[in-house]
Amino acid sequence: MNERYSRQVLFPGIGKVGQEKISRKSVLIIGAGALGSGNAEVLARAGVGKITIIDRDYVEASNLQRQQLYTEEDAAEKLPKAAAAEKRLKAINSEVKVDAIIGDATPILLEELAADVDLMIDATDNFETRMAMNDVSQKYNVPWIYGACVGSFGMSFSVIPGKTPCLNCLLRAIPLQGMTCDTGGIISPAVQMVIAHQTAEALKILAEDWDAVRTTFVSFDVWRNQYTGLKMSKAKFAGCLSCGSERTYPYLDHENMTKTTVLCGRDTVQIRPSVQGEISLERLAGQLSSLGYTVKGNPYLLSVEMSGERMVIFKDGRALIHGTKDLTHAKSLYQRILG
Amino acid sequence: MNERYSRQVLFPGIGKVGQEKISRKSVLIIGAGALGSGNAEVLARAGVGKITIIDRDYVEASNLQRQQLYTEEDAAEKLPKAAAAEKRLKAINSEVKVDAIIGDATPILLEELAADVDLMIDATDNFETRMAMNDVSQKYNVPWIYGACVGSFGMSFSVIPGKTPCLNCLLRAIPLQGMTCDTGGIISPAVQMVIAHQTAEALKILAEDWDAVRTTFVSFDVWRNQYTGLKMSKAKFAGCLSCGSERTYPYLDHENMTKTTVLCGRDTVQIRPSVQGEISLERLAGQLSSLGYTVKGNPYLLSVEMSGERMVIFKDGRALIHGTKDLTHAKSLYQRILG
Amino acid sequence: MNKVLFFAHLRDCLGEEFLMVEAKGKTVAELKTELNASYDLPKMDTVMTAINEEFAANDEVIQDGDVIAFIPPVSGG
Amino acid sequence: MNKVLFFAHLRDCLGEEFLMVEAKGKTVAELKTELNASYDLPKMDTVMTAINEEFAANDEVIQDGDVIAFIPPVSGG
Repeated sequence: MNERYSRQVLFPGIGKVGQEKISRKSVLIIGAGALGSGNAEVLARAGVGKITIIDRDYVEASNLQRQQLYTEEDAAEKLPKAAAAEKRLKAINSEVKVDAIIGDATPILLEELAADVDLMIDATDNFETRMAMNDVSQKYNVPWIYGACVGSFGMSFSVIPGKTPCLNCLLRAIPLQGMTCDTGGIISPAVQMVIAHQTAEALKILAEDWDAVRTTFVSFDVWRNQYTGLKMSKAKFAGCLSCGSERTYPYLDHENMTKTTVLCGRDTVQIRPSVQGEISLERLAGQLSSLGYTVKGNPYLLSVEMSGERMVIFKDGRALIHGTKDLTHAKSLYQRILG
Repeated sequence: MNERYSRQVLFPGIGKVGQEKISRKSVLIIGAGALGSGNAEVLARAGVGKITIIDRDYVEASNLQRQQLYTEEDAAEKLPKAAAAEKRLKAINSEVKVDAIIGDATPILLEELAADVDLMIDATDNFETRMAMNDVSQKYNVPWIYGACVGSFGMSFSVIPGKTPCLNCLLRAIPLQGMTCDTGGIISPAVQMVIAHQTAEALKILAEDWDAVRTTFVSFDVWRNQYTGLKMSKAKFAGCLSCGSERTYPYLDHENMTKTTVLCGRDTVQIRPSVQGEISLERLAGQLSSLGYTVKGNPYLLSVEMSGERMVIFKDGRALIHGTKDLTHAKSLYQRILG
Repeated sequence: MNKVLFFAHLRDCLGEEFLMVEAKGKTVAELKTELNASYDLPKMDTVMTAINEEFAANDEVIQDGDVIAFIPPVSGG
Repeated sequence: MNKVLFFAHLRDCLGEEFLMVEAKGKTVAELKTELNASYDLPKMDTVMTAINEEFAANDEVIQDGDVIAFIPPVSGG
């Protein structure tokens, strides 16, 4: 027995056999923000065989309040999160193979990566990526664990293809204006609580203790002292386009993705959301003002000054990001605010 | 607004006023193991004014699976946990004052420290220290947050002097043979879950949102998917010697503490527990064997080979630790096994 | 009568933890439309609904005494 | 009849998640003594007891139908 994992081997739910299994498994973590860094640290310490972590952003001062792998130095150097995460994970456990990908978790990339992993962990900040992950999970028969939080509120659900309902069964569409940490704030205990749930499920799945996997959709509020587990036995939707018999994997279809284009000669990126609908500019203006941003607007659009860039958001969710030609950066700014 | 804490200030439960309060508060964390390192990291990231962290042990390989501030290098160098924690906490947030104490959290030391802190966080591995912390809390009117875990099971309770029952109301005596992580194993998600609860309560108390403080005793099992909050309105015990009207603070009394003595000329430390009673040698032998220790015994005593030392445990809980003259080290070994 | 609970930012929008409404015989979708008309809530289409701690689809019919909960899926991570 | 739930290592000692016993009219202390006599459980003195999700002292009397839970305080950290 490797002394390093002795306390985990001693736990009857894992034991020697479970630890052996964990050490041969490969996990894909999508996002290296609060949930991603926390999940990665727990799984690296637990001795997972390989961790692939993907993120498109760099470490900023406002991340340090809750993103546990990063230091002030990482923020000062503006290190890409995936690179900073890799550095710390290797110092924590050199036995774990870490593959850090600095980039956007596009459906194409997710399809490539999913073919070789045993589990995907949701640590993204937007529903478009989650829905793509959900389709990839069904297509390649790989479980994934939904996790999200905002303010003091969080939720988690394990999606096991062929067993549980999937995220598209539950939502039927991408929520147009989800609350994000950039609009609703976030406290670290809510993050930790989601991480606890996601990593418990991850260890069960990696150790192949399938009977122990949680079947309820759990949600909680650590400030208001609430905790609920919803039974999901009736949630599976026969006509679901992601997991039903007539499945089309709609979120792997280019037509249904957010479109980003550099506007010719204007140092501006245009973003068209994947969803049809109308957003509440008034509500958004209120949130962004209370965040300290300078916001101007009229009934048709909102203009927000960000550090170095200006974002103009229209009622149908379309946006122009002035001051950049970087598509990934522009999409990241957009999704941080609109989810 | 300091950009660093912007996401936390945006959370309505804290806001600018709460953040200002948090930044002026002082927290004492007792223990720098799994719960201690996790609590310290969350509170340092949240921008608490001062963190005092006390621990008597050094970093070992078997800690790395769940103790989040430490690296392989810390274990290779056998750094004292308090020192290793201080190093990482400063890299995380240089604005926080960190006071690391390498040593035993004796009642005398706790009394000295408690006079200057706003909150104590329980991250110890034994009930003797918890009961001392509980008495100190009542004597100096400082809230403390109980937290503990073993296997996939964990619990937490906030003790607010003058408002809630105290730990002595609930237990009435020190449990003689509590399960420890060295005998029952531990998985990291259970640790994270306790940390989430302790730090949520800590932020409420530090931001002075007293109405939000949890009044239930929460316990959970992340593997068996259980979660319960016990109402505690009837738990206050009028005759409690720690918080009742005839209080004597029994656990600050030298008579009621574990006694450690070096046996003259024998390279052996003798330990006498604070509690009268009988332990189950048979159960203990089973646990220690499954841990991989070499255990011999007869109906009167158990002999356990540890790395470099041999511990002989008698039915009344007395023990001899052969191969050391270090009282603190010997007590640490003892409490890791007997709680 | 039915108790209707709101979670996360829905609660902040409403300013209350719960409402008492008469929803007997209505579908979940009908209740959502009514609430959208009476209160300043964000669009309820993708908000998850639970009846008595069990997931409920939009076409499920509410019985007298059922406890309804609206849980907005959040996107932060 | 009464359902008696066991948490943490008590459950492992017992091998069951719960027992059905007739405990009506007994005090918590009496039930603990009985269980100690019948099963290979560690000493129950410092095990916390809940009746219907509310903390109960050793002298509390159990009613018919009460759900009892035994929660051993754990010491790991």
